[in-house]
Amino acid sequence: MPTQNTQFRKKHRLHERIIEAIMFLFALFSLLITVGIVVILLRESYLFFSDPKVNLLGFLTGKDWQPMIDQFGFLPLLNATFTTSIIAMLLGIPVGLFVAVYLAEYASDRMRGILKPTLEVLAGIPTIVYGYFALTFMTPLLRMLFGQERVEIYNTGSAGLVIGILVLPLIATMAEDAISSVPKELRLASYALGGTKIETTFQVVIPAALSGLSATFLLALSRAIGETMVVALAAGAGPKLTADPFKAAETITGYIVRISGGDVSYNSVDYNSIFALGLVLFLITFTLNLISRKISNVFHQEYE
Amino acid sequence: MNTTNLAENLQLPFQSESSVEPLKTIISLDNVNIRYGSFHAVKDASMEIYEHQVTAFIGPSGCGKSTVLRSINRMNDMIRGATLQGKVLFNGQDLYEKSVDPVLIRRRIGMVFQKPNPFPKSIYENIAWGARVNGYRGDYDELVETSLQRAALWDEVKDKLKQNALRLSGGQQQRLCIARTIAVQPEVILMDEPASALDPIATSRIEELILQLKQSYTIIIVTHNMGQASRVSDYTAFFMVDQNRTGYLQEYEATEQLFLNPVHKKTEEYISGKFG
Amino acid sequence: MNTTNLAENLQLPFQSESSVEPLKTIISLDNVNIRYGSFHAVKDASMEIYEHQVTAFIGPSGCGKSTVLRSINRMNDMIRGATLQGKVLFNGQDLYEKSVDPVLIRRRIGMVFQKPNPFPKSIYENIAWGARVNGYRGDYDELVETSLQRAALWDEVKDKLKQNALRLSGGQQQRLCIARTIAVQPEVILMDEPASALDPIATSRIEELILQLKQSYTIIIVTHNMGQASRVSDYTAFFMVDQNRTGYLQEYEATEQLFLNPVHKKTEEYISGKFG
Amino acid sequence: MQSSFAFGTQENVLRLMEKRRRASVVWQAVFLLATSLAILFLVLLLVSVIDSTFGFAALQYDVEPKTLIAGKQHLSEFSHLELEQVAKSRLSGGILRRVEYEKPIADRSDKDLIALIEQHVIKPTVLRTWGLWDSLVNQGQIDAYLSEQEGAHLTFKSWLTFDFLVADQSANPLYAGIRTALLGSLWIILITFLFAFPIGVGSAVYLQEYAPDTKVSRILQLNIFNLSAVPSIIYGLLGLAVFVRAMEGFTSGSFFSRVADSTANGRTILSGGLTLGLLVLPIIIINTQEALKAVPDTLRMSSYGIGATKWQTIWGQVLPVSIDRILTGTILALSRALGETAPLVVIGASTFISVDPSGIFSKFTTLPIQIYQWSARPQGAYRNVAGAAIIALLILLMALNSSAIILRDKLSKKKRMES
Amino acid sequence: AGSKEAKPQETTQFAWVEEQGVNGLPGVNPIKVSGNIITAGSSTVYPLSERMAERFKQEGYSGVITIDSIGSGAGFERFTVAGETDIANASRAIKAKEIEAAKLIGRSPIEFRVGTDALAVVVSNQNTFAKNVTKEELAKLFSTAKNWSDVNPAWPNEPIQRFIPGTDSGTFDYFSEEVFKNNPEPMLSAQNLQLSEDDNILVQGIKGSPYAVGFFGYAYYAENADSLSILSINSVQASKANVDNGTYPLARPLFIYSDAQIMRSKSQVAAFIDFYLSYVNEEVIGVGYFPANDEELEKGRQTWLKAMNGTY
Ligand SMILES: Nc1ncnc2c1ncn2[C@@H]1O[C@H](COP(=O)(O)OP(=O)(O)OP(=O)(O)O)[C@@H](O)[C@H]1O
Ligand SMILES: Nc1ncnc2c1ncn2[C@@H]1O[C@H](COP(=O)(O)OP(=O)(O)OP(=O)(O)O)[C@@H](O)[C@H]1O
Ligand SMILES: [Mg+2]
Ligand SMILES: [Mg+2]
Ligand SMILES: O=P([O-])([O-])[O-]
Repeated sequence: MPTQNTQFRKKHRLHERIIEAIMFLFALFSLLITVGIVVILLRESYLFFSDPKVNLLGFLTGKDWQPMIDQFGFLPLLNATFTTSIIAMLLGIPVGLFVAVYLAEYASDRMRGILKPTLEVLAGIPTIVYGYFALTFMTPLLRMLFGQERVEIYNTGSAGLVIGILVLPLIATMAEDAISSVPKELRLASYALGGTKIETTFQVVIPAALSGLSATFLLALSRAIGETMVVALAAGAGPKLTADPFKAAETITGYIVRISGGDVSYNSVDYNSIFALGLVLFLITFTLNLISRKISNVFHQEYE
Repeated sequence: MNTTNLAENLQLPFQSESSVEPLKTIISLDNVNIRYGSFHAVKDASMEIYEHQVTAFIGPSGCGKSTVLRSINRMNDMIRGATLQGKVLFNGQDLYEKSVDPVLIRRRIGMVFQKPNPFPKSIYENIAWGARVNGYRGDYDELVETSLQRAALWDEVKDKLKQNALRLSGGQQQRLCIARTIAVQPEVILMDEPASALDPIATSRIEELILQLKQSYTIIIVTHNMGQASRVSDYTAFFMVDQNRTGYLQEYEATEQLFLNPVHKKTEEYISGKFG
Repeated sequence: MNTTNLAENLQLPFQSESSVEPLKTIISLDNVNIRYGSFHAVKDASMEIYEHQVTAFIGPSGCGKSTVLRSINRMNDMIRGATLQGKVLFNGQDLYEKSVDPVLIRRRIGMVFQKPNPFPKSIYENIAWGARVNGYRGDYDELVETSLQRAALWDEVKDKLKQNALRLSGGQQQRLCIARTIAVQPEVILMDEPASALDPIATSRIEELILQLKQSYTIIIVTHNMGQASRVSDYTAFFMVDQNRTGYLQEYEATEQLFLNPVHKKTEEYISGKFG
Repeated sequence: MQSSFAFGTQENVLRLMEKRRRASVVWQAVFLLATSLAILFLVLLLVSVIDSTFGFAALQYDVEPKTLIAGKQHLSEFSHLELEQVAKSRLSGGILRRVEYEKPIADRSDKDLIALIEQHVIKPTVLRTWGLWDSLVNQGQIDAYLSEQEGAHLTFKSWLTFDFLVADQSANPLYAGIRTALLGSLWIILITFLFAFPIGVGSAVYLQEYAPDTKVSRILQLNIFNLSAVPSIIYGLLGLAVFVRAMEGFTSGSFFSRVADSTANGRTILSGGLTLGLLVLPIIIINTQEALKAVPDTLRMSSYGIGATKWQTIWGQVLPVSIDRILTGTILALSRALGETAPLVVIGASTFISVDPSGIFSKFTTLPIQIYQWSARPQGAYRNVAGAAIIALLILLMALNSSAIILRDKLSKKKRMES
Repeated sequence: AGSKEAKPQETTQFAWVEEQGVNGLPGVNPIKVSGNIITAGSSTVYPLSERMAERFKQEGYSGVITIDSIGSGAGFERFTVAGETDIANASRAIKAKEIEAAKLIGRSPIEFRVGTDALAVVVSNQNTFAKNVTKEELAKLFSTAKNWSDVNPAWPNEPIQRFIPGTDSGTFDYFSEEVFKNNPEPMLSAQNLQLSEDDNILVQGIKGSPYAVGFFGYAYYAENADSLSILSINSVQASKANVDNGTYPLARPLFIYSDAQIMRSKSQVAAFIDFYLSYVNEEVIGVGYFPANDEELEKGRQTWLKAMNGTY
């Protein structure tokens, strides 16, 4: 039959091809965003570093940041960023992890049905509200506890703690996810050997979820490092190299938002400096995200 | 119908029933009803499990075999909404009495699952862990060795005890799980389709192992494979479901008896592959 | 060994083989090898499928039954990493030729899956949708009615065609899926364990239906249930796995022949429940 | 066989068990505590906002009402004629002209006139405010303050009122409202949605349904995960450089000659919406991918099985089934955009605008920006105003989120029906 | 700028012009004014401009007016470089190089004096020791001194915490000019320094500690007089009298800037400035500043008239 060879002949279906091509372009667009970010940050940073008064070594090692008077050492900003983030992690990780354990292992369905939306509410509150909270609640609280003399009105501690609260729902939900995706069989095996619930949780489940958990923690850290409004309102508005969490110090994001809130002159060294700092911020968070992603991929492969 | 012929043709190599000595009951179920929430999963199960025997649970999917099995070491406690009425006695002690701590029961009545589920730790730790949380006071190296030997795994892993258990093959993992169970010195071992995820060779090694272990332990095994039930078990319980999807114990006999001379038509139909 | 006895005892009601007229080959596999990425799932399968016959694929889990089945209507195209070497001919046409449009093939070679999976739409739409995307120009009401009638579902649903198909029972859903397949007027229907998720009554209705449908269609069915294979099929293909977990076609015969006089020891062991 | 004492005597076993049980109880308490702490934070957060939204305020009047008409204490006691008379004689020239122009005083209602006289004649100003807690508990402190302050009037005020929602911004905290900011937020969200939804869903469909498992698609996927975790302020920098500056002609509307005057700039709703669009795009993609992943493969298979093409399958089967989830995910992403502050500060949202935005080339302010600005004002009463704005924002977010939750519930109900 | 020949009567062509004006300026009927007005600049001037804008609206103006509080420097930037605003608010006079920049985009900034600010140097009201500073002490206080006692031995040996307006602000410029001879360096290298364009950040910071000090526009002090104390400078209090008679050392002018061509092509801008100049003295006290002297105001009115008839 001669028709036989034509009966399954491919149809062209041009419109399907066009649709697919458009969708592909859309997907490619996200790559364009990253390229855009990188190009813009690099270009403006290049302008910053090509300013004769700026040099890379000084930028990386200088202990003073005051571009108006040619001080371009970003260590104070970096230091404050890490101070707030570490404080945030000190609060967020244990509390978030315990909440996650409670949700995954202990809470009844009904309890979880109440708690998870509550956490979602907490996660959905705009960060400006947290900033306001840091200023009007956390700082006065710290000053009450540790003394007005000891605690400055703007301080990295208050901002850090509030960022800790802010990332808590993120940690709790993601950690719960990691804990819940540890196969039920492992728990059963532990119980079947006469392990108690707590022994099972700490010695079997959490070790098994460790890579998923560390991915969560890294992501939370990256979120804390990038957090802006809380530090803008509560951490302080002057670069300062200090390890004291009760002192004011400005973070990278705080500086960027302060300078751009004041509106900067294009092509001034101030304007370019925020892009250079943006680049630093991007590199830090991007690296953290990449590592976190890698780890969590491994984690999911383990249990799929 | 010619029963010997059936046996011959199905090539069912029955365990010789050790009916010389009188059998001692180690576990008995007395009118056990199990529910998941409002769903009645198993109704009115009553049976005696004999010491140092292998008892097989067979029946179509969903008939409650696993559910009954789990009720014996109170593993159903871990399932939300699972409740039990009736009595489960272990050496005469009601396991569902208020004062009984399920954690202590589970050490005495171990369990092996369908999918091999070693902990993502070293082989050594897999064995030692259960003993440690239960406060084992002996020599751990010795414990690991003897347990692995009893599970017929020692020779294969003795040089890589520090290696992650997940890198073993499926059959080895399952034997490791058996070794891990043995390490806490249980009296009874419950096995829920322990070989159904394994290839034929690994399966036959597990079957051999079961026959060895029965000298020291009482074993209850759930299986889908009729041949396996006939090869390893002394007693077989056949479960069925009614139209409400509630499981019940249809027939419980010495294995040979049940396979060759089933009392109920359902049993016969199930054995001959009519459904399930 | 006495073969008639085995047949009798297993109560396998074989289909009378219609070997009066010479059989016409509709599909033929020629040295088919299928891989998922680098994993070799099926090796060197060659076989002929005959028109208006029911062919059963049996074999232990993971031996590649579904994989081979899917290769016949190029359903494996939808699985990432799946590749095929060899030839699959349908009415003499190589289905894997470059110029061939798999979409057109699938209309001619329909498929029914293990879990009933109606579209989450009305019963009517379930049937009409496939015809519509294929550009059917006839009367849709009529099409829906005849398709449902052929799938022996019409009487049960004729008053609720607008109702969501998901509200049907499992067995009804599966028949709806068959009706939906029929509606695009295929020549071959592939069924992958179409009754394994159903209760015994629904199962037997599906089996009856298969026997009816074979008058108009060629049917290939994957099944785990030996009894089912013997009840509905004219030909049976037995697949096995080797130690690399690669599946291969062990034996392919007229059903009666394969069950009563298996050539290979593996076939015999499998049929008698030794493994799997 | 190991010694029967391997696990100690019965007594030892029980003693150990007691210890293990205690550890369980202690840890369980710790978990519960941590959870309560998390909830406590939420409660504190809400309480601290509510505290500033309600409470006493000490007001001072430019003109005491009792001096307007002899013998009458309050405006509410004035007759219509008296109100008219006071309005005509006391309102300043310019305001009187505007009022008469809009609607003659003679035609105005009492309520209207009272409001006019209050705002423009009596001219209350806030001396000091107290939070709800102080108002309820520290009555003494308030009394002490009042006794010091000549001519202060104490009123209990809810800073969140209907008027607050519909009033423009004002230099007087008593009359400040969020109308402009609210509209700005809604406009921005609209642009964000129109921009990010089609691109986001399209990308997700490509990645989930079309993309072969190649290096390119893996990079695309990884890139999207990374983008979703890039700090929002970086998007602000991107928006500033791209939309506000590089594409100024486009985003200001001058390219389309939509804005006649030469002073147009790129700090428009369009720029803000696009910036936030970029920000939420990866979130929408990921959420949509999750939704598509949740569609069982059997649905696709059965569609292909009857000869449907890929696009027919996606459009006819996959998208209809997953649309609720996609919308839910999108709404959640949009509510994230609604709360963003930093990127909009960076691209330069305006501070004082008192006229409704009229289109995508308008300058704008949004609720979070407004809150930020108000909390940065020196007058204490703006703290209360900011509190009220926060509550309004939270209610808006809650409305969005609960619509997402309702969608999700509808979906899970449908799911339950399916199984 | 405007090379077009413009007749004096031209202003009367605007729909909004009224018969009776104030002090020689045409009267404004805001009801008849519409269209956008875009302003940006000083945070010091912001409250005043905001008040004027609000009154303009209350009297019937129906267009869109935006006022961005971003600091004088940034305000000039938007006005002279980007050319995106109609009016720049400033708490300092425009600099020569800013005028240069404006020329490049075809603008020539014209100045209107709108009021006077007494820049306030403030401490928390918990601060019991500091009441007065000399200008020399002021220089130390905001630069090299580490502790209060370094400035004045009678003061406690406690570290100084400084809260000052950001470098883009006119206030910063004015202060560094007035106290540090235009050299910002010593101020910016001081310890415990917090800089913000947000005056409330400063107010809150100074409130927070007895050892904090800062400066900003008088209005921000006035709003927080109950928790802040203002220091007298060289023993002169910041008061209306001392500002008027020119004895308060840190009194400084407040301005708005525009361009003649803009005023003519966007009549609403001209109307707003007219309105501003006509009524600013009725509002300025309420906002917390002091009226400019009559001479300066009159100069502004003349400038307005010249700008409108093209003779500026
Ligand atoms: N955790 C659970 N929650 C609710 N119902 C359950 C649960 N586990 C099992 N069931 C139900 O109880 C019934 C018995 O289940 P069970 O797992 O005991 O059957 P089974 O005989 O072991 O089946 P299979 O051979 O498939 O393992 C089934 O209907 C099942 O759906
Ligand atoms: N999508 C896939 N990707 C990778 N490997 C697959 C995929 N589908 C099946 N396989 C593997 O291919 C082999 C054959 O699978 P297939 O599903 O064809 O077996 P089967 O005989 O149908 O088994 P069952 O009876 O369990 O359905 C198995 O080893 C399976 O793990
Ligand atoms: Mg089971
Ligand atoms: Mg299969
Ligand atoms: O905001 P300034 O008034 O200081 O420029």
